[in-house]
Amino acid sequence: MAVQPEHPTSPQIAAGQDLAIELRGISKAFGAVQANKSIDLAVRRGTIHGIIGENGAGKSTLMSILYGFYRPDEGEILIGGQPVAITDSRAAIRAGIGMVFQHFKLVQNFTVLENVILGAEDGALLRPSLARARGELQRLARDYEMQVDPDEIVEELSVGHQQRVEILKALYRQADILILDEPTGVLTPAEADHLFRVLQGLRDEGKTIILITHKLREIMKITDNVSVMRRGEIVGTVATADTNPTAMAEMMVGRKVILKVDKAPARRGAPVLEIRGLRMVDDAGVERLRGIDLDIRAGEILGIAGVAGNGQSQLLEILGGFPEVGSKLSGRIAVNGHELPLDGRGADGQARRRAGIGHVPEDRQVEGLIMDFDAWENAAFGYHDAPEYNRGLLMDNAAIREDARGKMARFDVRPPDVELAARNFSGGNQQKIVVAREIERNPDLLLVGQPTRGVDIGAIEFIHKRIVELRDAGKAVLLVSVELDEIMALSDRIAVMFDGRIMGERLPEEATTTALGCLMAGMEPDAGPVQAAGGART
Amino acid sequence: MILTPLISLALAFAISAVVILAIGESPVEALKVMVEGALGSSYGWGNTLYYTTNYIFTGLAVAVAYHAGLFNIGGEGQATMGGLGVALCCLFIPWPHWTLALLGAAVAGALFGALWALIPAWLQAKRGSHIVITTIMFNFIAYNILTHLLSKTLRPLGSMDPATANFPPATHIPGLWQLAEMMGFAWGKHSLANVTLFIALLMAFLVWVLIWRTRLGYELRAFGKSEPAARYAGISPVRITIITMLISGGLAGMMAVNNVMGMSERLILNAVEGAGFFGIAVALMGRNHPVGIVLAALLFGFLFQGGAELSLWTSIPRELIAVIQGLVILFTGALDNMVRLPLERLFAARRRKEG
Amino acid sequence: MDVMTVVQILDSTVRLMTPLLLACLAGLYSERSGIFDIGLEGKMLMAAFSAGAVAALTGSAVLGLLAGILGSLALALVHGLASITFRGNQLISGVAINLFAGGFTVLVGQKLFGLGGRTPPVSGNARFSEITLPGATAIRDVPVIGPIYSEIISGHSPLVYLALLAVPLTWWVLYRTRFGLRLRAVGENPASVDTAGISVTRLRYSAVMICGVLCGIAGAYMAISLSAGFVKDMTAGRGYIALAALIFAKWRPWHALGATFLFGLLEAISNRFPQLHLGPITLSESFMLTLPYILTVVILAGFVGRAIPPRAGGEPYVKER
Amino acid sequence: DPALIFDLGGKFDKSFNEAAYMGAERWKAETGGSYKELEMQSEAQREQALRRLAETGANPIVMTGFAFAEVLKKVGPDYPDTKFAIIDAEVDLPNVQSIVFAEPEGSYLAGVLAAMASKSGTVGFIGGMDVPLIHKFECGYVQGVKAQNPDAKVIINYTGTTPAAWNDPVKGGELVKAQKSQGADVIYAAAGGTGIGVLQTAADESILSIGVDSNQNHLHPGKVLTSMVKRVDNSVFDAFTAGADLEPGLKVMDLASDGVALAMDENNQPLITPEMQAAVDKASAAIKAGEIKPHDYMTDNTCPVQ
Ligand SMILES: Nc1ncnc2c1ncn2[C@@H]1O[C@H](COP(=O)(O)OP(=O)(O)OP(=O)(O)O)[C@@H](O)[C@H]1O
Ligand SMILES: Nc1ncnc2c1ncn2[C@@H]1O[C@H](COP(=O)(O)OP(=O)(O)OP(=O)(O)O)[C@@H](O)[C@H]1O
Ligand SMILES: [Mg+2]
Ligand SMILES: [Mg+2]
Repeated sequence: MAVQPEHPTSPQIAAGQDLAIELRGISKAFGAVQANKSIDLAVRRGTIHGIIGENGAGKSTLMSILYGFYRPDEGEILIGGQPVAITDSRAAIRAGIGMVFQHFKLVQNFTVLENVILGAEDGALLRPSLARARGELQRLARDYEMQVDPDEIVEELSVGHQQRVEILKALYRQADILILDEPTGVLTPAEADHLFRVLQGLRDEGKTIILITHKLREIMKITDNVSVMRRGEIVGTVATADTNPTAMAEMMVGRKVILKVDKAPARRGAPVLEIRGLRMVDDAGVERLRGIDLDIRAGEILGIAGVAGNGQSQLLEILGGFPEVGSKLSGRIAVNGHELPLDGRGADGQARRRAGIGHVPEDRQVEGLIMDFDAWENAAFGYHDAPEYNRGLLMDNAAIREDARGKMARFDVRPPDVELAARNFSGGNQQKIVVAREIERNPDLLLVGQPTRGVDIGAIEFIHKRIVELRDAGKAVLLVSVELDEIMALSDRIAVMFDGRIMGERLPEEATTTALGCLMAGMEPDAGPVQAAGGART
Repeated sequence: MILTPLISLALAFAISAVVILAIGESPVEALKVMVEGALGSSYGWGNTLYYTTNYIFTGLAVAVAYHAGLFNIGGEGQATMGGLGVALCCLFIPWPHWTLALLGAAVAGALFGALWALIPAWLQAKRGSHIVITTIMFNFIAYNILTHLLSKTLRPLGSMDPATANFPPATHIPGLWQLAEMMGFAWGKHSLANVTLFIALLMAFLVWVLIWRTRLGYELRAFGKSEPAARYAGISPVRITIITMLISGGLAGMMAVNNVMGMSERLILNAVEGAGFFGIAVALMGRNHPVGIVLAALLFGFLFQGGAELSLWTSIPRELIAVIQGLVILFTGALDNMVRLPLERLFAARRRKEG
Repeated sequence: MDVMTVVQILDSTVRLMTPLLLACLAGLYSERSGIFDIGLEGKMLMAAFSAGAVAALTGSAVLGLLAGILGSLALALVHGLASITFRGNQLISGVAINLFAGGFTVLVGQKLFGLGGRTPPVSGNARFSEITLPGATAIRDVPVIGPIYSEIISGHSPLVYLALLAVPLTWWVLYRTRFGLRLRAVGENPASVDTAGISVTRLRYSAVMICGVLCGIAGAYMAISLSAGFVKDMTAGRGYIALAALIFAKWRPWHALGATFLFGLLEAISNRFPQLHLGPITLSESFMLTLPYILTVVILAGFVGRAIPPRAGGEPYVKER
Repeated sequence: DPALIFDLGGKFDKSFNEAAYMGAERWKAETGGSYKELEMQSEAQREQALRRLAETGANPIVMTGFAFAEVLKKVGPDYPDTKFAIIDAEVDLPNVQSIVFAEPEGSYLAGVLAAMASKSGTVGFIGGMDVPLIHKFECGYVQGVKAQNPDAKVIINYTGTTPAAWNDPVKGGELVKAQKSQGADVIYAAAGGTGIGVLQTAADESILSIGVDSNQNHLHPGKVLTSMVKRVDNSVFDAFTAGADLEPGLKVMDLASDGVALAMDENNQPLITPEMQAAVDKASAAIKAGEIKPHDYMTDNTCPVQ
């Protein structure tokens, strides 16, 4: 292995140097899960320090501990050389730490201003605090060019802007250590670049920044040092200059990985899915889909790229038969030439499955699985009224268990225990259960949402292979992912969605990240912005 | 884990003991009276089992709804309406034999109870109005309706009692003691428990089948755990909510067979007497599993019968029972983490030592 | 229907709505902080008893009021313990508290006074007497405003005015103070409050305590102001009506005033007109008595607009599974 | 020993059950004997209680309230050597004495008195839970009022339709205020615990009230016009004294047998003018003589006058 884990801090960052943060022997367990195992980490003042690692490696947990959100089981924290007891977030804030969480901590129905002052009010009365905050906010927005309307209700803001609010919150509290947990997952490449400029600006002011990300590209781009986590441990800290993506990927997973999927060219057949003028207006009256036209043929994978919140989820949910409650739909959907109803009993998930549509949903923990059900129960979820799972009035639990054992074996779910509750499988293995369930039904059309979110690289390889196999078996696949790399690697055709529209289609061989990035931001690569109205929402 | 409810229970009783002391009585004495009165004789058992039967029905009603993530506080009203159904069916249908009458009444009670649960269910499913409040309100409404009917319409002329006429003999179902006599041995003469107990146990079994062996049960549990997942799987929240509440209300309504047809043999005003509420505690203590519910129902049956004896033979006011029941619900229902978490930590520590 | 009738009905409405209003505001604080509370009924009952008992023993209404508040606070604390510290089921805790209070009050009352749970009738200083606002008698005979001021506005127990003042106060606290901001935040998204360095637990406890105090005043008002002593179960379901009013009011102070006024008015009318003759149809006595509950259901059915509870309501704040 | 069973209202309901309790206590005081008492907790217990007492050899067993009638019909025959007395209901068994009260007669007199005491010519009636028994009081009362003053107005309210109606002094008070605003200046309360609130508020509002069941004049001396007492205490006392040889059959407690009466004592003495007294005496004489027959609501669920 490139770097020896037994070295708590690698040569470049030795103690004694001007350290903003030093963590010593931090451990944290959630029930049976050892999320952090005696972690040592040192971060130099005025640097951007990257942290990478598979999902569930313990990155967020570690940072949440530093921010006082979780209490460590063991270990001590030094800020600027002084040990500080960070018992809660208040202590962390006082120590000059600010954090932008992976999942934002904003009060949805408060204004930006209210969110900013919450917890940092000047006195018992709001008015003066609000007044000061308003001015301060304008100043910060100007200095870091992060404009947001202080009186806008947060839930009305796009994810990108909500993130700005989180950053402004931290700056308003005069944080000089800023932690960002996977900030770019929800941003367009353009937005991400802007964020990085802001971060660099902050660093040049002498602030210290910790950046958690999955994207090696970003690490290489702006970090000074990078620490790699695996399974709750830091396996190494190196100066970014001295390393390269493949080395880091290796460090993350602990073995060589092929980042590229090798697949034969697509042999397209008859059209399987035809979508015409599909529109959707949600409960709040916002038009989420503004007339979608799509075709997918047998034997091809259509990838839909786009920043989260531009209608991809809605599209999948509608096709899967569970559009947002209270939403209004119009347009036409046909599978294998048979038109499908858009609402009513005939349009629910059961009917869709009968029509030959399988669906790996975007969020396995909320939709794809019942976390409290055992693996075997989950393995039949959605197909529970299929004849082979039932005997007369009763369910044939024996048959379901048997079937589940097979699936878990074939998809190498670990541990291969059908009696274990879904909650107790790791993210990747949870995902394998879902993928097994849907693929083994051998559907004509497979909907796949964020198939590898929360899945380690090993599992990614495996799941990608299965999807390609299905396509080679002459089935159609609709793939939605926010990971451009994944889209590029898997798709036979790429469509980019922005603000409820298909901005354009590209073939992977001719598509460039920048071109797609423009489309994702709502701009024709050559022409200017198509329309600014609306913007992405979550 | 079975230990948790037991310890919670112990705590509840400990505090009750303090209350008894506070009002200057002897807890030991009280406990002795309760145990002897409720379990000390076949007669005591006969009455304990009568109350147990009520609580099995209401406990199951709460549990079924609970599995679907619905909190049915309306057992009281549903059982009240069930009583109306049973009464009408016993009074106005000429039954040839009690067995048929029993079936008829069970159906009628279940039907009325189910219908009384239907509106709150529909409101919850369609308009998202909180089922807890609506069912509470429906308890009041049911009571008002019943009072009106009993004092204005159904009351036989010249009778003071806001109650229906006595049911015809053909609808009198045998008590357990009568069955015992038929089989030629004396047991709990004149005690209240009757054949409805068997229906209750049958229902417990059927509920178990429903929840863990049928498609409906599977969908209902899935919905209870996660609505988004249920919708993904093509399970209609509206449908499940309504069906579940119909079943829940039906079970509560069926209780009337025991207290109206089996015990008072006519419909009286406050026939339900809180069984609907105690069903909540029973379901909780029984961890929403039929077997647990039957056991918990037995406990509450003991509490009620024992409490009766208490007010029969001591000067302790009857309200003590309400206090004890309140405490039991509090500790087994709302404060159970207080017991469970430390226990879990303890066992976790154990395991670490071993492993 | 002449003016005096209207005046009398409104006058009675003010009295009848007061306990509802106090309880409703109590629930507002608790539920705005994310703690559902169907134990209002039990807390009011406990307060009514403690107030009645202490007032009877000490002969002081003020001490009675304090006792009422303490009694209610004790149960509020239990609810807090169950739903905040031990993350229990808030609904069940409420049910238990109501049941417990129902029995406990009678049990102790019987022990203390041997009157089957009733407290001896209180009078004089042991009771809040009605205060006449300045000038009430003077302008009594002025048409319209005369009766309105002297009958409806003036001549109520101080607790009535306290309750009415609680409305603007609550509004101010909720929307104009730091505490209010944090309270609303913790009911919507406790994590946001937590990561802002504020203790969710402390915030929610303070809300539950305020709820206890207000329920205490409500109970005391019933026992030693409206009537002269405690009678078992004297809250007679008002706690539940208050809860319904809270939902009707969409958890907003001024709306709460309106909602409880409506329910008070309804009861006042059914008192005044046991049967209501509306042209051809006659609303029977028992129907009039059932009306509040039916109305509640109709309101909840959202026919007057959907009510969205605080997002984190009813959910204990769990960081680590 | 004898035994006394109270109905669900509980022995301290300040009226009916409490009166029975008084009788038993008086018997205890005078004879030095001891007796067994118990309160019902639930409907299901009625039969249980009767049987348990009978088995422990209690005799006679006195029970208050019509609700026992059905159970007694069931239990009575099983214990032929035990004597039972039931108050407010008729049970035709060889070992049962049924004691019924002529509430209409007493209420009639109360009505007469109310009509005379009223200056406004409007009087009120406030019932507890809306059940037949209370209509019996109401109907007798209305008849008395009308007999005394044909164009008098009677305002009638019931507190509710659930048992809560027996324990809602707040609402009782509001009802008084409502009735007062309609001109009522004498109000007859037949409402258990709610009645406490009625009498209280009437006193606060300085109008007259009429108590019920037991003598409530002392609650607010000079403010309570009178109380329509049912001498439940007497019948319990008698039953206890008769002991094991309590004679079965129907025992009607009416004016003639002093079973019902208007309470006259030093507390309401200043309120009662001689002509009131005279009118009451006249009416009661007529009733005793059978010249006036106050209609009993129970016979046909209707009241002749409104
Ligand atoms: N609140 C919690 N309760 C229980 N387990 C948790 C909790 N938070 C995290 N975990 C578990 O702890 C481990 C580390 O989680 P963590 O979120 O730190 O990983 P991560 O590196 O941030 O992953 P990701 O890249 O998806 O953010 C995982 O197994 C996760 O399931
Ligand atoms: N939310 C959770 N609550 C409790 N335990 C959890 C939770 N999430 C994960 N775990 C436990 O933590 C272990 C590690 O989960 P985690 O999701 O971190 O795995 P992982 O490192 O992401 O592996 P994978 O790459 O397969 O996702 C799992 O085996 C599971 O038992
Ligand atoms: Mg993370
Ligand atoms: Mg994971």
